[in-house]
Amino acid sequence: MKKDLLIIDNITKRFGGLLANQNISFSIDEGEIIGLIGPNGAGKSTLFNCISCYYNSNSGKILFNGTDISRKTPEAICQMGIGRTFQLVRIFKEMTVLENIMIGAFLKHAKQGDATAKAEETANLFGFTEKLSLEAGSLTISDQKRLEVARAFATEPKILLLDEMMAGLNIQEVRETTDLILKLRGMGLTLVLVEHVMEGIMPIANRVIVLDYGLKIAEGTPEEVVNNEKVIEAYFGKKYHAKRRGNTAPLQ
Amino acid sequence: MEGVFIQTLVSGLLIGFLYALIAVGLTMIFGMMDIVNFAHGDYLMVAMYFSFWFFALFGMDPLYSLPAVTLILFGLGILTYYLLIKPIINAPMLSQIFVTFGVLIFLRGLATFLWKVDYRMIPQTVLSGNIQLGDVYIGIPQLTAAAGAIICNGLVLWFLKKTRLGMALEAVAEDKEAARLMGINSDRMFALAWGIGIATVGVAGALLTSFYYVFPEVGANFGLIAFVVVALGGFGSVPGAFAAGIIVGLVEVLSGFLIGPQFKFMFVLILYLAVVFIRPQGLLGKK
Amino acid sequence: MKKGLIALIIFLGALVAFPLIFQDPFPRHTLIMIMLYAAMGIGWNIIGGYTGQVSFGNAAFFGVGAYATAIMLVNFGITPWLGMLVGCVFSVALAIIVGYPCFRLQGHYFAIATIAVGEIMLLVFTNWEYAGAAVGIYMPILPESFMNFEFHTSKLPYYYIILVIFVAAIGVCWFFERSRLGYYCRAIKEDPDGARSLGINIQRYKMIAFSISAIITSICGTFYAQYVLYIHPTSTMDLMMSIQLCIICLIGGLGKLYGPVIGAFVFIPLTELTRVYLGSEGQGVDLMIYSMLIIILAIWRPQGLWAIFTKGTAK
Amino acid sequence: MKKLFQGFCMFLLLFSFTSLAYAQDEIRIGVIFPLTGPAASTGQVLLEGVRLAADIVNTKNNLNMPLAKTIGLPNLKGAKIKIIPGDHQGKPEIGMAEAERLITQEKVVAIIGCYNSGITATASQAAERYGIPFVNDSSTSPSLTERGFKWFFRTTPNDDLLSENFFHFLNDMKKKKKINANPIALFNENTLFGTDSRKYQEKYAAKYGYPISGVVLYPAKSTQLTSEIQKLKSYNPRIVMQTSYIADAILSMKGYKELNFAPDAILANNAGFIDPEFTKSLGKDANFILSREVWAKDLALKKPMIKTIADMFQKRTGKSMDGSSSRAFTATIVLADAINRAKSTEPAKIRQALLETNMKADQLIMPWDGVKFDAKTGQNMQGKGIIVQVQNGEYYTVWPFNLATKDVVWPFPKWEKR
Repeated sequence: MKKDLLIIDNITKRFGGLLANQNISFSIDEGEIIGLIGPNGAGKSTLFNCISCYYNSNSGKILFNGTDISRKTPEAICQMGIGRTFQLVRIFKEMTVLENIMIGAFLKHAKQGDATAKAEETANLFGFTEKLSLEAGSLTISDQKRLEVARAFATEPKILLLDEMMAGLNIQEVRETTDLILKLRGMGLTLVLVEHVMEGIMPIANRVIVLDYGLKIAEGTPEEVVNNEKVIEAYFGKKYHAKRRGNTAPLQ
Repeated sequence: MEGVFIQTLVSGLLIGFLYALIAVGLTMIFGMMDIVNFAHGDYLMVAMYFSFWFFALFGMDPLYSLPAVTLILFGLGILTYYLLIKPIINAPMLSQIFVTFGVLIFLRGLATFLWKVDYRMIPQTVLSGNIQLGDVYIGIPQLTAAAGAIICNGLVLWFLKKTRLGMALEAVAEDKEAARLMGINSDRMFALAWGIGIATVGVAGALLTSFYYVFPEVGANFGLIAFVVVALGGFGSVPGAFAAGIIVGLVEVLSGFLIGPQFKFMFVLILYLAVVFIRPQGLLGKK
Repeated sequence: MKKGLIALIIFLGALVAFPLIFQDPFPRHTLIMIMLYAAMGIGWNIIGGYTGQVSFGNAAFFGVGAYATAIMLVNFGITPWLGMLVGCVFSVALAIIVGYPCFRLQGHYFAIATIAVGEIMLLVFTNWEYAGAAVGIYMPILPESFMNFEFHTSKLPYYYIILVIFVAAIGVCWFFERSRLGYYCRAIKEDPDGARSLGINIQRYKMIAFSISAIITSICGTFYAQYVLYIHPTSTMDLMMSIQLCIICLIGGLGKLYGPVIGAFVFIPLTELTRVYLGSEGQGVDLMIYSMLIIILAIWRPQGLWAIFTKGTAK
Repeated sequence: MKKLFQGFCMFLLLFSFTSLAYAQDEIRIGVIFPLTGPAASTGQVLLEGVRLAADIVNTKNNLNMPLAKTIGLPNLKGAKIKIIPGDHQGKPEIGMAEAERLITQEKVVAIIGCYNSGITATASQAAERYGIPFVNDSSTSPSLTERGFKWFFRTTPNDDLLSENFFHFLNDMKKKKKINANPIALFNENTLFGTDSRKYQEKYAAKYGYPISGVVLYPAKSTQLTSEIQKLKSYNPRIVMQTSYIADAILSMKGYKELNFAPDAILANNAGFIDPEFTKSLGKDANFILSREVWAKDLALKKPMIKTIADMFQKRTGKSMDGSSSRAFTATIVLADAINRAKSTEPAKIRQALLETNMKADQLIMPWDGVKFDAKTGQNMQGKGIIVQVQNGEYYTVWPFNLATKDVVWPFPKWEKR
């Protein structure tokens, strides 16, 4: 259980005048599930893209196993062990399910035979055993999202960044996804999830970090965060917050 | 000696305005629909033939037949859209390239079949002759062509920026679905874009016929230059195409004179590559 | 896959046997041109079809291959086989020099940048005195031998050499399709950003695909130079040739191993027949037929004829 | 997958049966010209020249020309000539492929062609390989007859002779009209035709002591020639010697007028300047250019037969006969006559008959002394060049003075005085 696997140190990202992220800092230990939540436009995806180097942050550092990766390329950090998925699913639609996963597997398995084996093994883990030869484009949304995770998993990362995995899923699919994430953690993987679906993230997250208007307004266990004044205000606005102050029962 | 230099400068400017006029239609269509019309040069050839036949059959000077030729090309543009472009609006880029490329070969084949391969030119037009300023000679046909180019570009720009219809065109260019929600029939807008785009080539063709010969392959040279101008100016940007047209004209003539005629087109291409590598979206194009 | 293999063997068997049964040189010439363009089409398909980078400048590699062989043979008397290797080296160098800046561009910009590069190469060779400028290079008529790569009495040796090159190109593409490189290229074509998130260095793999494409095209250039024994800029580096390579792959099926093969077998005979039977009288009719075919295919059959023959399930 | 490749095997078998059967009583002559592409308008005119000659041979005509009075080739039982056209589209590799197709597929006994020197080179290479006589009617690049080919014959005088003619003309003009001809500038297109001509122009300019102030080589297919003409102007030549095909010939004349460039004389290497399109497109702007030529309609004053042939050509094509079509016509007559004398279609016999050709001046529509081929190179030794000048839209012979029908207008009038 290595401490501080990934450290976000004072990250700031500006788009012209808009301050998307302002001096955000936190650290992630190996094996944790971290939730990254906040209202729309809080800067979650921006931070996500800064970590995965799709954006270059204006200032601050990102340390992974002690090395600063803030100026590296997306492919470099994947090779170092950081896998990611996208808010809008980016799977290879005209390739089959197996081929999609193979693309991930090829990172660590140059030969086609090994890559195919690894891909089949990952497909079974993610429940695609019968759908291997289906075209990825013909899958349901939840299958496509799961395929994207399977593909990232096939690159054998140490840490997985999942961007709104549960958006648009029904209750049943959310539960399946949370079981899957727990299974992944069980295999020693560290996971960072950007989520809106509270029922999904809250039960399984070790710690939750809340962003609002580009600022980190809270960090802590799910229970602490849920009752944190600033978080409620950020989500429900001042007026509602004032009315509720009398009732101190925790949110269900 | 400097007289000759100014003469080259003037000639470069004149041909540059014409390149700008030819390119404006191409960039408009691309700006609207992300489709590069490979047959653009050959619509110019068709326009020149119409202008020539107006002269040969009815004795109308190209300047007088200009409105008619422009209207015919406008109609041709709309016809091309509904017949060929509509089915491939959402097709992959390569299919779009090959439909327009097919049109290119078809127009050349048709021209060769109908009007044979001879070089046709209008020997005496209303505009023939040139003006002399000191020892610099400016051909009147070229001057009118340049003036026509400026007016036409101005009109297109005014139409896109100031009129309701123009803004609707721009809206559809930005986001087809969103524009549709505003009650804009995007199909008719695209047809209009093709109509105007090809009409500007009609104007260029009519102006060109007064000092340049027409034959089935004439579109090839101008077509390639139009591509370079549009890409240099930035796809979709009308002012960009205008500026780039003039730059290409100047670079071609100056490099031809100062360094060597056989290299003139090479410098235009090298300039284009340099700009595009530094600014991939061209001079004024949007990312 | 078994069925495909048998069909391939029958097909190649037919190609091998054909010239032995029919002696006429003209059908042989047409078949040689078909195989030459099919091999170049396979070269183009690797960068244009599989990796999705539409290049209109591949004719430049063809020209470099042809000129490298010609210059070395005429000026230094070096056997064209060595010239072929040197041609490949220069072509790969050109691919890297051109590829590095061009691959930063997307879509139409990339296509038009390759047109510009192709035209620059054409202009360079048209004005380069040492390489015969616009006049071109006449290859010396050497005694007929394999080493001289010249055969005067019959076209049979040329036929079998291009057959070997053609089969080699199919082989290269077959292995390419199954290798990591092939999968990565297809991923780059579908979604570059998605591919980067899986650790694929896009520029490097585009460059490798472009280099393979350059090598195959360059070898075809060398063959052409020795087959026609006279080369000049417009016959080896013309924009029209690059575009024909795209048409061949589009007709046959993009990003499919047999796409260029089918495309070449349909496209080349069509151009030859229309020129021969319609050329002088038809005056342009041949261009009209040929263009209508392209338009129809591009609109109603984007996956190319390939889809008709196999699944036939148009999407 | 299976049916895909069965289809192809059938295709291969079918494809090979394209050679057609022929009636034996016709003499098949292959003709390769640029029927499409940049020089297509000249190609069509050349083909019509050949077809007119074939018609005359195949029918009875009262003309003092071999085979005119008889039907077909008498020594071959009156067999008629059949012209098989091929289009090389301005591409050397297609020229070669067409030559091979005509020889092997269409079984022609001889080939006439190809106008563009670069393409005659590859097409004649194919004919040499198969041992079929190749009669070149209008390509003037001297290198074609320096390759030591056995089967290559050329009726037209080449650039070497024609370039030297220019300087004879200039010397005569100096003597007769006291003109000042220094300096000269060259304005040539950059393919084989232009670069070859330049070599001979420079060679003879030095030999006859005419300084050359500058050479401008321009690329074909330009959208405008302003920068080239400016460069030419900067050498301020008194005489411009120009080598251009039709498109650039028209464009450059338009450019001279636009930039008000009027040297004392423009001496053109025929090609584009003698094409019927030249005067038709430029109208009065075409006036006063001088061009080397091998034929002119006004030669008919000395030789009436020329008028009848020229009128037949005009009636047939609507275009006036010119240097190119007249040379294509002559080459066909020479070939037909040789086949007739050979009494067989066997290549070696035709070659022998060609070598023995000795046609007299009065049997030709050309201002040559006759047609007699040099045994080693195949070049017609008795070809002669003339100089013509365009005066109000028509070509008139102005040199040699004994054949001249009009006086030379020298210097080239300024544009505004037209």
